[in-house]
Amino acid sequence: MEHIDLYNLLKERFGEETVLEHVVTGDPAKGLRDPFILIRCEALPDICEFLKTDERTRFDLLHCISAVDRPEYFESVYHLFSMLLRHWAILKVRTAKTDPHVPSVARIWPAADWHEREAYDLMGIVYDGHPNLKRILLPDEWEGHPLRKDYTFPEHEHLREIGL
Amino acid sequence: MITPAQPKPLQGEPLVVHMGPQHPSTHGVLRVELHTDGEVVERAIPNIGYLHRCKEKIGESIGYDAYVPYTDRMDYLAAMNNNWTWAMCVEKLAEIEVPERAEYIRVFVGELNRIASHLVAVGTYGLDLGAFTPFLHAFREREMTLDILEELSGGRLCFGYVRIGGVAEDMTARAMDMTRRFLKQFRAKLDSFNELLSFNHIFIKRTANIGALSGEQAIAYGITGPMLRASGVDWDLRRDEPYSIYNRFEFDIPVGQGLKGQVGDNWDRYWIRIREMYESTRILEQVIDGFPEGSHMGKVPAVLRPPKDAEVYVRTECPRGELAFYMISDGSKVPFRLKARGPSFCNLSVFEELTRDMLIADVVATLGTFDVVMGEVDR
Amino acid sequence: MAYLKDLLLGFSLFQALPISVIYILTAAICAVVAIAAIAVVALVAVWFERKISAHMQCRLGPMYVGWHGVLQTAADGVKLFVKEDIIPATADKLLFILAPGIVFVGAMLSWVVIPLGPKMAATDLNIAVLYLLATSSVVAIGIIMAGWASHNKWSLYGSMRGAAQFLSYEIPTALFIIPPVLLAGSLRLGTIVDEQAGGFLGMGNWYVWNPFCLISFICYYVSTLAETNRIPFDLPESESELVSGFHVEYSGIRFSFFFMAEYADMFIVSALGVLLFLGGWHGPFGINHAFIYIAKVCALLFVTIWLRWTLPRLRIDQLMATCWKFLIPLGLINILGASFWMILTGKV
Amino acid sequence: MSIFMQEQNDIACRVTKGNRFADGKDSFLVGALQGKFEENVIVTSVDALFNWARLSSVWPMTFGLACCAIEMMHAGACRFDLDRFGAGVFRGSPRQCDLMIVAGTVTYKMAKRIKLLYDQMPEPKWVIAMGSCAIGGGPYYEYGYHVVKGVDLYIPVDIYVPGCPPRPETLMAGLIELQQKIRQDRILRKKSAETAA
Repeated sequence: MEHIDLYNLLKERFGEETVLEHVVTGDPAKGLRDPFILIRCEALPDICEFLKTDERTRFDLLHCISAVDRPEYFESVYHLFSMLLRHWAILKVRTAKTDPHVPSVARIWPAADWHEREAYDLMGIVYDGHPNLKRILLPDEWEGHPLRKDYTFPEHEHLREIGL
Repeated sequence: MITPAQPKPLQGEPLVVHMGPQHPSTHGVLRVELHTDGEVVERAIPNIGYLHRCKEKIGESIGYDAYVPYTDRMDYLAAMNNNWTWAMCVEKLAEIEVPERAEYIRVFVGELNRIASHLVAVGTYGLDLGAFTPFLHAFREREMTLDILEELSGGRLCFGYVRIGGVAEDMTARAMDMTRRFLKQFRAKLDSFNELLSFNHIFIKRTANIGALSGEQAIAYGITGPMLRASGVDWDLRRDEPYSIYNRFEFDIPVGQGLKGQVGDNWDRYWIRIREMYESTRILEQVIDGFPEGSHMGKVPAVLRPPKDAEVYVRTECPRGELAFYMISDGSKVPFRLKARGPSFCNLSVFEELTRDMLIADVVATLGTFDVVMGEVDR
Repeated sequence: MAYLKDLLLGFSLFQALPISVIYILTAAICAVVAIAAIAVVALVAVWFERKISAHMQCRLGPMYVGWHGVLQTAADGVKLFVKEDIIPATADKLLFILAPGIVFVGAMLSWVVIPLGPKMAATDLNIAVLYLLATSSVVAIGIIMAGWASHNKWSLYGSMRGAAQFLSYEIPTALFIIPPVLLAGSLRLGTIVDEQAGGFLGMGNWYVWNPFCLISFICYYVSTLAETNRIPFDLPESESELVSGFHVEYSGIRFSFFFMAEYADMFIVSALGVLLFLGGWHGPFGINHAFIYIAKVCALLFVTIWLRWTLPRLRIDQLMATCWKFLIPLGLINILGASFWMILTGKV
Repeated sequence: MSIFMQEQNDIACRVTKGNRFADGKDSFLVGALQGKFEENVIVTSVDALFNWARLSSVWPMTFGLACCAIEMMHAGACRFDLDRFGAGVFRGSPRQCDLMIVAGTVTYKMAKRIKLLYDQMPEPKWVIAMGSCAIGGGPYYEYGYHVVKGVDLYIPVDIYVPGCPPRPETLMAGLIELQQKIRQDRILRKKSAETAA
């Protein structure tokens, strides 16, 4: 299924206020870059459940979850792939800069478990409903979320003080 | 009123043992928390992050071409493949054409590095099970592959050879000769390796029917690469989504068949890697027979400035699975966001599920078949 | 020992001394010889092992410490001797200190009856085989003590595995020793060896040619691999699982005791195998000399090393199953078979 | 027995000193005699013997951190074979090691563990910092927020082996340098600056 068809399918199923837009990044004329579907944050688990189970989509493989720090908001990007039908879906949700929350999809794809923990660790997005949301790469004593654009690198002395 | 303390019902509690970060068989600095009841491990929880080297932050801080050496050090056993993925990603983002000869060289070094990487995987797997000699025999062969790669790139482990737009140096006749000589004897060496380890009776007893991973489970956990194929899922990007020039070559995709036990058990996962090495030699033979003339480097602008708000997600088949880079550009000299999806990271996430109620020795044996590289897990 | 006593009494100087002093003197000499022998065996065996394994792996092994590294083990020994030895704060100090000693003593005890050549045993005990079976369990006690006292989880696993493994494999070892004892009709090692003299080419009477003893020999050898803690049965140590197993907390000289005891044990079980099955010092064409005996022991040691560097390790349940489900029933049947053989050949 | 008992035992509390032979104890044998003697022919011969033994039998720890660990494995494998120098006995337990090869990037999460491992090793012990990451953060110096800028911020280092990653030959050169360093150790002899010619 082409990506735009997928967008139309989702829009039909969930309505325009949930499935917000279909964006082709970069120069659309070249058609080389990846498109994505922007959806509302709250509807994410429902849409993912649908994408996984529906006969036409069958996205059984969650390839990657990435968190992006935009100037105005945080993004959580989901790269889905279907092993059976061999097509892609790229979903994006946006959440506020202060106190960012995104519903977890770890219940739908177990693969999301570690990806969400990593995004929480490095970007500080809280995934609601995640079974075990704690730091995965950095030590528990670490302060801040390094992949944010406003992150200042800690001093060695300071890290020694907090027990590292 | 003081109530007398009720005697607790007699019960045991699990003995928590930490395997790692310094442990002979955790393949780097992985820590596994073993909740054991005697020899039986009730839960084995992997703890990662001991080699978190801030790769994504660095990627967002320095230029596109300056990042090539950092991709080397991500999966340091398959540096060529990582370079290649990075180069493909930037080429797609900035629309750079790669000459045909460079593509051939890329396939050449990629497959050679796959052999080198799998040799470490199978060699150290023998070590995990207590067989020391196969490890050294595998390293002997690996030295030969490294010689060829060194002849091309000058490095032994982290090459930085595949650059954006092509490769750093042209193919040499000497490297071709070395490869021919290597291929001539490699299969025989691999056969003798099989006699020494793969078909050893004790080895089969130790690995068959242990840690069987079903295809559905593998897909649900986002597992890719040899581990996925061992579970019986016939999926390889080189054939199913051919990138570069893989569609010009003839090769088979080995899939786990459960030759010695269940499909997707430890022996299968080990055996897939051996068979992939045979297939890689087939590709290499075809590559060195069909080398075209031409340039090894395409036209690359001196300063790369990809278009604003362009996003790409590029994945390739690395020895450990699908490595993917997700990149967003904002029109400047550095990427706005870089996310690396390490295959080992995703593969390792199934470890806890797979090793439930296993013996300690089997936990070690199962971890060995995952073939994790911590540089890629922690990034 | 009796031989040595007579030797000493041959000198007029010693005849003046009371006989009890002579006994103590001979015992002391024997003990020194035994310790020296263990040290020499360990030195040579470790060097052998490192060189053999290196050549199996397309390497050279130690090269720069002495000619082809012959002094390598000596350097290792001196280094361990002058290294700090740590007793962990949480360890059971008494047991921690005692354990290597017990392991070492266990290995040394066996040297009382193991001859180094014809008439070269410290004492020619008439129940030598029984004595060896008894003393070899002492090592197991030491290993359990070491693992427990270290207060380390890995060493605890190692010692638990060690306890299970050693106790289990005592039984098949004993069972497979019985057929040659039956054939010889004696528990004295000297008698068992002398019974094997002569025959075709001077080797025909070796017990290993007897079908039941052949089974015995092979299974005895397998069991002793487990008793001496060698791959494929090195579970108490298993480097890749338990780091170093029961001696994970031992450093310096105490660690070297474990090391030496392991190699001394290896030598003892090989020597016992040679004595019981391969005709001891009886070589081909009626030559009997200590060198023939040592050469046979070295050949068995070589096989042990060869296996060590070739095979992967078994798992604990497979190890136990091999013992209880295979070796012990086979051992019992084998004794029965050997007894019938003796009746049929008219030896009873 | 008393010498046995008064050994340093609480490894976790032991503080690492830069100048380790100043107050770090050796074995129970050497510890009592260490640095007590004027130079004479017997003492120097004994020192020479001990130094020879130590430099001929440097047992490294099985301890790989990152990329350099692969080159370390290569150094122990067929072509390069550290075992020729007597340094091929890779021990898993820190208690039985003489040499810690810090092969790879040290992160803050790992640094505490490295310190602990170092403290668990018995005296005399040596450290080789292998690769530019272990020497000073290497390519992660500027943006690596989680990378320690050199392992010598945590433990004393004897030999620095540069490279990213160093080739096995380089590691072997580092080992030979270490052997030269061990050769000059003064064990029973007094450690005065004047006598160190």
